[in-house]
Amino acid sequence: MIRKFLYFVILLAFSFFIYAVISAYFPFGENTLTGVAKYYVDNGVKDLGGINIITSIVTVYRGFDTLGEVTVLFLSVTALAFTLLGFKVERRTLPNPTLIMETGGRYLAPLIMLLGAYIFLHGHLTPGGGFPGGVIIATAFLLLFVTQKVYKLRKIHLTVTEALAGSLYVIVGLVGLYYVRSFLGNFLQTGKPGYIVSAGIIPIIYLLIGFKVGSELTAVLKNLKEGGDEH
Amino acid sequence: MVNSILIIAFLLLFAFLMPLLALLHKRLPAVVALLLPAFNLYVGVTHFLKMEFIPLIIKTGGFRPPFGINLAIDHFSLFFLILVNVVALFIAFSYLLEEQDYKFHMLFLLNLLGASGIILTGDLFNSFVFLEIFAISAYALAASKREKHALEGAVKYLVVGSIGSSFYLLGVFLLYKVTGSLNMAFIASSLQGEKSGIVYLAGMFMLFGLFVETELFPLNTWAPDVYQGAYNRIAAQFSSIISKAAIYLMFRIVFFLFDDPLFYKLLIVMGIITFVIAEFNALVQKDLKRMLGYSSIGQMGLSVLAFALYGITSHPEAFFTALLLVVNHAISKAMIFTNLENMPEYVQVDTGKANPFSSLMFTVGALSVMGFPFTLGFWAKIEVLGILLRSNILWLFFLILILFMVEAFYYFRVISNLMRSEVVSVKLNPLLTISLVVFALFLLYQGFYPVQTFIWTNKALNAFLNKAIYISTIAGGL
Amino acid sequence: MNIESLIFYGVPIYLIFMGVLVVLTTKNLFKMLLGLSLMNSGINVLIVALGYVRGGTTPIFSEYPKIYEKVVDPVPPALVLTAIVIGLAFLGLGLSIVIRIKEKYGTVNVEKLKELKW
Amino acid sequence: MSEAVIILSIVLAILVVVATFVLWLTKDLLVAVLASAVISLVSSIFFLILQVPDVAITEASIGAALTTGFFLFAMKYIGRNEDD
Amino acid sequence: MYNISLALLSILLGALVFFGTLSHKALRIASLVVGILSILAFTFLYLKPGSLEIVKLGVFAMSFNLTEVSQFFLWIIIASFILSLFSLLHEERSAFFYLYYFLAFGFAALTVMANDLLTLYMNFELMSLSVFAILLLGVRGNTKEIAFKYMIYSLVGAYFYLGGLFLKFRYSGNIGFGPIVGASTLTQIGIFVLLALPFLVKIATMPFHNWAPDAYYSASDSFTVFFSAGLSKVGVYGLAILILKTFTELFKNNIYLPEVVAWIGGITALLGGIYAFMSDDAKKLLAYSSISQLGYVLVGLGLFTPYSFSAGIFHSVAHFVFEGVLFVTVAAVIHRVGTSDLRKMGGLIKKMPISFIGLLFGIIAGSGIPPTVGFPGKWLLYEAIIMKGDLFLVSLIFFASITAFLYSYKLVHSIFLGKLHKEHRNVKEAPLGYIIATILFLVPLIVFGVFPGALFERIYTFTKPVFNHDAFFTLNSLKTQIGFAKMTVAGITLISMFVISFILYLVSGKSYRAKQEDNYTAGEWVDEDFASHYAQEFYGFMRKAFGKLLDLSAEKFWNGVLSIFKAVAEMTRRVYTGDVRDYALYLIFFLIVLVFLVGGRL
Repeated sequence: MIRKFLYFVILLAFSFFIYAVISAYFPFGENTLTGVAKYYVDNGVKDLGGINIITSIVTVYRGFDTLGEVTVLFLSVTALAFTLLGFKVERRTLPNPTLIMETGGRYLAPLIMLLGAYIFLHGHLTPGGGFPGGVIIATAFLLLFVTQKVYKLRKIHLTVTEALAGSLYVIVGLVGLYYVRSFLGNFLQTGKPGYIVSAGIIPIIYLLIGFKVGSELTAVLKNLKEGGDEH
Repeated sequence: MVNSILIIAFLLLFAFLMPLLALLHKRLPAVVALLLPAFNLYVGVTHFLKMEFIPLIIKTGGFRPPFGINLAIDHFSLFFLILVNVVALFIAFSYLLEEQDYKFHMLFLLNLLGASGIILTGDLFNSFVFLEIFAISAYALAASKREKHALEGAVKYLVVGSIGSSFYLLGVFLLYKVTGSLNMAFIASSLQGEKSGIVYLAGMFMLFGLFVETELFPLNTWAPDVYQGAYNRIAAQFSSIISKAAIYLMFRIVFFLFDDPLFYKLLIVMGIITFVIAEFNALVQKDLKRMLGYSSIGQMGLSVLAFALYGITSHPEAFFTALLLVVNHAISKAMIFTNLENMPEYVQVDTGKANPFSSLMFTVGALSVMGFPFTLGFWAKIEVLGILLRSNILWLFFLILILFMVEAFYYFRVISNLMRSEVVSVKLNPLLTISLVVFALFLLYQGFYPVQTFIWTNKALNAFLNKAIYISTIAGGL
Repeated sequence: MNIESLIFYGVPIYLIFMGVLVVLTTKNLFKMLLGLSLMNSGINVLIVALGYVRGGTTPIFSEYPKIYEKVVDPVPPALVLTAIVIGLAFLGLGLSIVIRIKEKYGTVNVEKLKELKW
Repeated sequence: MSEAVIILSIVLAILVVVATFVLWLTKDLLVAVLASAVISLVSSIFFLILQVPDVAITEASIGAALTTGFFLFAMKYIGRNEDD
Repeated sequence: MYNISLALLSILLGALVFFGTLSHKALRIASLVVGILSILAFTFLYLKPGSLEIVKLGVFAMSFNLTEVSQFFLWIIIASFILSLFSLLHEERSAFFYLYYFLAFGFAALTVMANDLLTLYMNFELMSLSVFAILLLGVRGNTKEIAFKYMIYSLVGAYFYLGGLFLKFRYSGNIGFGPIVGASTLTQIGIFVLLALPFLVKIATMPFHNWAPDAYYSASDSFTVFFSAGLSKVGVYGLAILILKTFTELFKNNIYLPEVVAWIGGITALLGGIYAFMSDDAKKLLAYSSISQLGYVLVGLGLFTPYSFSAGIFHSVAHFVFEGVLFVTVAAVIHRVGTSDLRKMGGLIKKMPISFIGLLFGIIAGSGIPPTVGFPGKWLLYEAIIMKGDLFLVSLIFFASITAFLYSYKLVHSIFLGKLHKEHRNVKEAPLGYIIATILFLVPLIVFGVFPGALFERIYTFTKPVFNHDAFFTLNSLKTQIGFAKMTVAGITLISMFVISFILYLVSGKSYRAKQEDNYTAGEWVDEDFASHYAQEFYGFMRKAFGKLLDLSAEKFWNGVLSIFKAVAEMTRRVYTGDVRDYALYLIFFLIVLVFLVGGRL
């Protein structure tokens, strides 16, 4: 207990020190956009036609990062499935879901999926984008997992979906490499800003990301729920 | 020349496609895991031979740096790319026949992707992403044996590594706040001259993250456990790919961004402490793999020490020494660790059974690590001692000398036990045998006539030292 | 110091070090992962807070070509998106490893996880 | 920022502090998980206050919902009590 | 044709013998004979001195040069190698043994030919490695431990040598054998100590000697011939070359260093002798005797007067000759008897007369009696020390030579004289190879004993440039300021004394010729199995006298050093407590340290 308290005091002091340093160097709120940020804000829409600058940055300017980020998610899904390989679980002992839960879940899930699809389709116009959309789709499956008494989901479907989505993402990048000599470059018309069909490849990428993230996270939930698949 | 972004693109593509390939045929993932390093190697070597002195910029997203992320390729990064991919090819080839789930090969590829990405990228946050990729895949690979010790080592690595990488991210972002850019060259150009304190803080955060991966004391506490617990091939991967990519990033960041005596002094102290403690711990180990793990840690410390000596004394030989040590250690340790596959009945340091061939291979690798004459390690050792003496630190010179004796002591204890241990005939893995022989011949040949190694290392060295050209090529546009 | 910076800088930093504190003081690996995720979210909030511009709006130009003159820095959100997902990925892997440890060792108490030492 | 936002954020900050203490000191892992969910929810509100709705949505969906789901599923195998 | 292709040749021959051994016994012998002949042919036809040879390693050029000194020692090494091969014909070892054997020879030759310090180091290391491999294939004792001990001793020596090499490079700018100019005397002494260490280890100077008895004991009997007679000369060569070329000025001007080195040699000679006659195993006894004789050599080299230096070199040749013959004969005896334990031998004089003759001459030479090769070196050494006026050292050496008498007597008596053990009734004379080797060794033993000038003029060629002294010898006599010795006269006198006493023995009254089996103790019969052999408690009384002295052993000291290292390691490894929270704690504290390193700049 003394040790806990000692650590607490030390860390608090240290964090206060860090806080003092940071707030001394970067006073809150007083920063003017310089460097790349300024460029993005000024020319972002001109370049890509997506009115959501953050989305443009995520998908095109720093699209390489996003690819890596998708990879990380994919990697963790793989790693989780691999680590849980041959892990047996006893049948879950939770009480059976009531009728209300079951029915509600069954009818709620498609709506949630729809919401997810909406979010990642409008990623270049409104806040959100591929990741939240995919996650929301995954939460729909989470709902199904929790509420349905027997809910079977074929592993192969998830696998194929995520594999196709991921490889299509890379292929889109390669097409960009072929057409505009730059990996993940925007090879489409930027279109008229503010419309659903605009902003070049951003919607495509977000679509793929949405599918990929959704299927991956669903796979994670499936693994966590039903244990690893046996080898 | 092939556009070298294809390295990363193909790695990703096939990693994504791996489940479908596995559906097609059970063996296909292993073959792909063999082909991709070969492709990377081809690209790397062709670039290394054909490329001019000016670094190559490959922009992604269709925007020139700093607005888009760019890969910056010079001889230095290609040097490490080739090194890493040679070892990866070696491992993949040796274990081609091994029965593994396709996910394992996927993790292997993604780990290689992370390493290659760290080596190729010219963007700081991108380097963080790749660092995470290869760190997370490394956690998974460390746990891939799914037995007690493997999981324990993996979870220790996981906790320690995640703390480290979080602070690395914080450091990167502080640098962004200071310089308004995430591109290495731009940050470097705007950090030249007098630096404000927050830059030092950011540097400390980033180094804190990197020390975990480069296995420097006291942040290397996870390393021996991982080395002991994991598969042999994973141990080889840790000592020859993961730590090498991390040390590349550390060299580049410290030399490019924070070229400051403070960091070099810090690195010198860390290197010495790491080397001393690792060698001493290896002296009293009972478990062979743990002993080898400590020896790897020691070698990392030694190369970091050599690099930092360059920062202090600005003798190019010092950094040359560091590169030479890295190469020698990567190849010989990959040999030793994968060779353990052939002597499964030899787990303790001083008892066990082995077959003559693997004893011989172990001996060759160990001699090269020790720096015995007519092995590649000999030249590295000579360079180390020479640079220590040239920088007028006599006590350090003799300390390192004595630690070399300690190293020789524990390695020769193992060797003499191996040679006299009772002979068992294990069924040798033929591919592993071939690649072991190849590496052994390489070490001996380069020990006898090290010109090629020296030339290539020198090329990498020149590319590294002329950071002015690098910066002006990338950041000159603005 | 003003209250805003105390909240939007102080709370994240506090979160970071509380996460570290949880890692330092708990015996339970599961809770350690909780602490690490705490740390991650702290760092994310801190990064976004560092990019905030007082009075700035979000960089979504709904009525283009009108460009707002004061918008918050769009780069930190982009980075933080990545960081969040990475944290999630890390968490999934960590949980799976912890589950396997529970299976093999029968416990997630780190004091019993000391078979590899010295 | 306007006064109301500041008041709100002060309240949220206090909530975060309380939640962290709960997370730190409780022996019941379920409570700890819920506390961390609360924290990520609060941080997503912070994101909203800081004018980055994208991150806010992501954090809300990932941090609050999905991560909690992960933890709860994992807790099925690990058990609620911290001390075993 | 290059001299260094001798090494290549030896490697090829090693491979040849390797495959010969793998295939058939006859082929093994044939290939060994081929090896002997081809090395002899190479030596006599192609070896030509004074030709600088470069082997380019790309970044470093190994340079070899066969100077007079190198040639002198190369001849010793080749001779001992070939003579040891003769006895090796009768030993059946694993194929690798022969490979390593030839490799050791080749690298020893390269070491001797090396023309700069780094080349010498590289070949020296490889020589040690091949000897290590040979010792791993030893025949007695815990070969693992013994080989490991040998390797560690030589490696520690070699690493310090490397340090010395770099220091020399730093002060003199080159790694040749040239002198170091402009360094303070203390620095030079330090560098000398570092550089000389591996050679001191090789010639098993106290306190670096305790690998030697075990190694000699455990190694194959024929190899020990080469090991003692040949490979130890590499150490002598190294010391000689260092003293002659690099540290001449130091030894000339400094008054203490020569004394110290000489005293170390003297103490080694004395203690080695004492340990020798205390040990009950033939090969350990010979090992200690070899150590003690090399002690004389060190005295000679260290004292650094023209006479002493020539005496040292000469005595190293003598060491080659008589240790060679001793080891060969003992190897023959062990080959026949099957044990190396002196207490289990005895009375073999009738069974193996030629070996007896060989061993007899060996010990005569070893105790430095004219007209054998052992005499001139020792005589000149005494002269040199007396002229230097260091009487304590003289007395030390004197006692050492007394111990030489003692262990020689123990050796010959317990093997050949006394009662014959009944399991040795039908022991035959040693096989042909041993006989040939013995006889071949006996030739130089007498010839150089009678005509030492033949050797001294070779030695003179490389001592003269250093000391520029005038010749002090004729073909068969030595002459210093204070003494004159004519070998033939001395030899004839001694031989005549022998003859006279023999005649007296013949003419003096009747003598009963007892059979070897029937010995009396106090006028009673002893039954067969009662061991009346005197070697049971040979010199047992001495053990009381030297009890304390025998207790102090360098081994304990080195183990203490090692245990210090291990204690440190035990301390440092405690850092790695297997607890994750401790690891995280290290992280955070390290982070705090880092931030406070920045501290001032913030």
